Amino acid sequence: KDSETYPLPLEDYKRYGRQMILDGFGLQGQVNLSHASIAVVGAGGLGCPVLQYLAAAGVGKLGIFDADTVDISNLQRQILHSEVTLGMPKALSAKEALLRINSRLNIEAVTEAITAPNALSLLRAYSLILDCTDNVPTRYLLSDVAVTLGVPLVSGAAQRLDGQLCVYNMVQGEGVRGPCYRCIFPTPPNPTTVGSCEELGVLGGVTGVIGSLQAVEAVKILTGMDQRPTMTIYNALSFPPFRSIRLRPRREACIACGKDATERRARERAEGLEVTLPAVDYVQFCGGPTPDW
Amino acid sequence: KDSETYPLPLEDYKRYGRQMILDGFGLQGQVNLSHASIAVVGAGGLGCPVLQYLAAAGVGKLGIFDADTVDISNLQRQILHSEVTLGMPKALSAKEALLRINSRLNIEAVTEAITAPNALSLLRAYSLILDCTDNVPTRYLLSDVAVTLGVPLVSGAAQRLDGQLCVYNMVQGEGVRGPCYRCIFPTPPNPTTVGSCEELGVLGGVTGVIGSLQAVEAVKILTGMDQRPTMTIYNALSFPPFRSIRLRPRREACIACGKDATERRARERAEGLEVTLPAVDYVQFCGGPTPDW
Amino acid sequence: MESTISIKVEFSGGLELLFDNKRSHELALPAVVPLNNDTKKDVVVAEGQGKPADVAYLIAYLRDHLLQERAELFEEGGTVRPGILVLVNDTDWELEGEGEYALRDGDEIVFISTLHGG
Amino acid sequence: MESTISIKVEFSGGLELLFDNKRSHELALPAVVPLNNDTKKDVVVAEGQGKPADVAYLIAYLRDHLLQERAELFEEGGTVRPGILVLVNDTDWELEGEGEYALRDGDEIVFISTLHGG
Ligand SMILES: [Zn+2]
Ligand SMILES: [Zn+2]
Repeated sequence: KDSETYPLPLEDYKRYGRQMILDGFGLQGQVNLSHASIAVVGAGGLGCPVLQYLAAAGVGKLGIFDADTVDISNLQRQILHSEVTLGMPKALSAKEALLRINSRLNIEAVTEAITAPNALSLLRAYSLILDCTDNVPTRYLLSDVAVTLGVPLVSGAAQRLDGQLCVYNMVQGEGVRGPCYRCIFPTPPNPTTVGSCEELGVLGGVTGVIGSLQAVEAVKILTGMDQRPTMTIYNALSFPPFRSIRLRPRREACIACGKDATERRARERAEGLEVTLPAVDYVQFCGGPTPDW
Repeated sequence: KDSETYPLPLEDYKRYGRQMILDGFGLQGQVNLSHASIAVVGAGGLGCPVLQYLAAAGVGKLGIFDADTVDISNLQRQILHSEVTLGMPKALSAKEALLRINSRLNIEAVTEAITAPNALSLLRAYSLILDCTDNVPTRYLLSDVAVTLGVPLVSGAAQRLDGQLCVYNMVQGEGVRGPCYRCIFPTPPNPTTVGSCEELGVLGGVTGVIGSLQAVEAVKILTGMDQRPTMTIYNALSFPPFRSIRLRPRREACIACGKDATERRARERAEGLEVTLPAVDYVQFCGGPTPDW
Repeated sequence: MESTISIKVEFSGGLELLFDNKRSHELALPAVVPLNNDTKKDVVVAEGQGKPADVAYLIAYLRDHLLQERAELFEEGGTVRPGILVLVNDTDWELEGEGEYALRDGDEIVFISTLHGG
Repeated sequence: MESTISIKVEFSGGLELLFDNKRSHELALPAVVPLNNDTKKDVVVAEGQGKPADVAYLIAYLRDHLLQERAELFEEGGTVRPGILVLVNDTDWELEGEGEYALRDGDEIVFISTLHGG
């Protein structure tokens, strides 16, 4: 009967009051969060703070996607994992930690790797995707999935003392969406130009900054706060440490979100076919198998 | 015998390797962290991410100072506390969570409020102070303590969708220190102009951004990476969302760090007296008792 | 001379709530203003009796023309109230002469209320 | 005409490692450069045979004069390698004409290597 009268359980007004009184958030913002489903791909340095803040904020459903297990070298920054969960799949270790924060969470923990054949079916149920991954092929794949499913992609990256944040495929108004990852980076970098966190290192606080920013962007999108396609870059030693950039519009020729691809998907839908990703071998396209992260 | 040969336990090379390979960090940086003692005042929205990242990074000793207990309205952002620790002192709840991340931590959890009479003795053992508090009198008090003890103060603040970060009393080179909080804000604001998180609200991710930045600044200071007296301000809805400002030098007339005060402290030291804080009634100076946060 | 200068004003840290909840404002100010910072639109500055528009004038102008309510939350005794930091083109205004900084066309002035929450 | 222009160049995302680990560089470039982006110091641009120094020239200049090693990590086929984003005064260079953007005195050009770590 309460659920007929109140759009939220009564205790939620107390629990989430500090954010519900924010301008532009309000009761409707909290209702939106409680109905939202967010896929967080990667439960590592970025995924941990992202998951933590989304869980605390009362997001209805969280998907945690990670095929790795917890290693001692992760604990310097991956703050949902612990000495006790060493060796456990990260998705399960993170789930355990999140349920401590918020026992009412609905969490889907997926320990299978996201690949081109399974990506659409694994991610179809989510209204927002957060890219917290650590490799080039998966970044292109998630961008294509976001475009195909028509959902925004909040992308974070961190290495050394550097971090980057960008929202791709963002609704700009009536049928207009911002650029996808491929619009900005049509050609993947040569793998020999790409270092890994293992080779290059990363400072934990830097992943905390970028992951927290991703969580803020996710909340902004779900509550309908103002949003423009910008990229923010951070370096802990630069002055100024942050720069924000307005991005180009989407590219008409983009193989993922451009005119031809959009028409192909419309055709597939009209014919009742399953909508498909661009025909790309992600691993080969990115120059070979994923390096060891 | 190992400790004679290696400056760190062998397992630490694996655990902290991702940060030890960073330029300007290295083995010496990790050794510095392992010998450092950091006081984190406030285990709330800012203190939680700060503590988390400093604990994960392997800081030798962490002091957690908070006189509050965990309330349900904290859980929307204070991610070290949980439904299980409701009603527990925040300092103890945070300690429990940190020991899960890093069982080797040396933690002093203090549930007594920091006040002018006890501040110097409570904080004397720390080489760095992080201000994660939520009220004006304590912010002035911590600044005066940092100046009196000659340690830097990494100050964070967050309200609504806004955050601020500043490092005060920072070593600039041979005997030169940056400004203190009083140099920038010699007169405290009238309490009627100051809102609280309870009245104004705050988004959890915003506290995560600022707290993570505080942790990064602390690591930069302890490892001797480049540092200048700047302030960074953040608003989740602005473009650009971040601005960084170069601050004025310290004020000669500052009652805490200026010429007269510095001479007074030198005199007290020379005479073997206990060094004292400026003679200020912090609560009255700030116009009355702390509002209800 | 009737020339004006255009500047950008930003409010942050909650001050925007006093200014119609708008963080960013573009303003055109008279290039020369009265010494006493009288901001009335029809005030005439006699030859040799004016000064270039400066930050002190801007503060008076914002109080008189843009502030929606409770002037004491922004201005006090001809300057900003305690707890507000002013930036002139992203530099602490103390390094630029505070209220006496003469505004130039295209300048950006930011008013930041210091935050206390944690 | 022997005039030069001064610009600021920043490297980010790890690119600074290729440039002596320095993020910030101040450069003076000839105002007019050869059409083929020949960056040799003593090259003479014949009347009517040059162009204003542009970002394409800057990329060639950085490769020829500042890069410490492994040019393929920065430049490829007359432009930046895939995975590098260029900003002209904090705007995506695609909005400014990419390599053909004619540099102006005081411009700031930023080269950012996209990061992949998480
Ligand atoms: Zn695209
Ligand atoms: Zn001072």
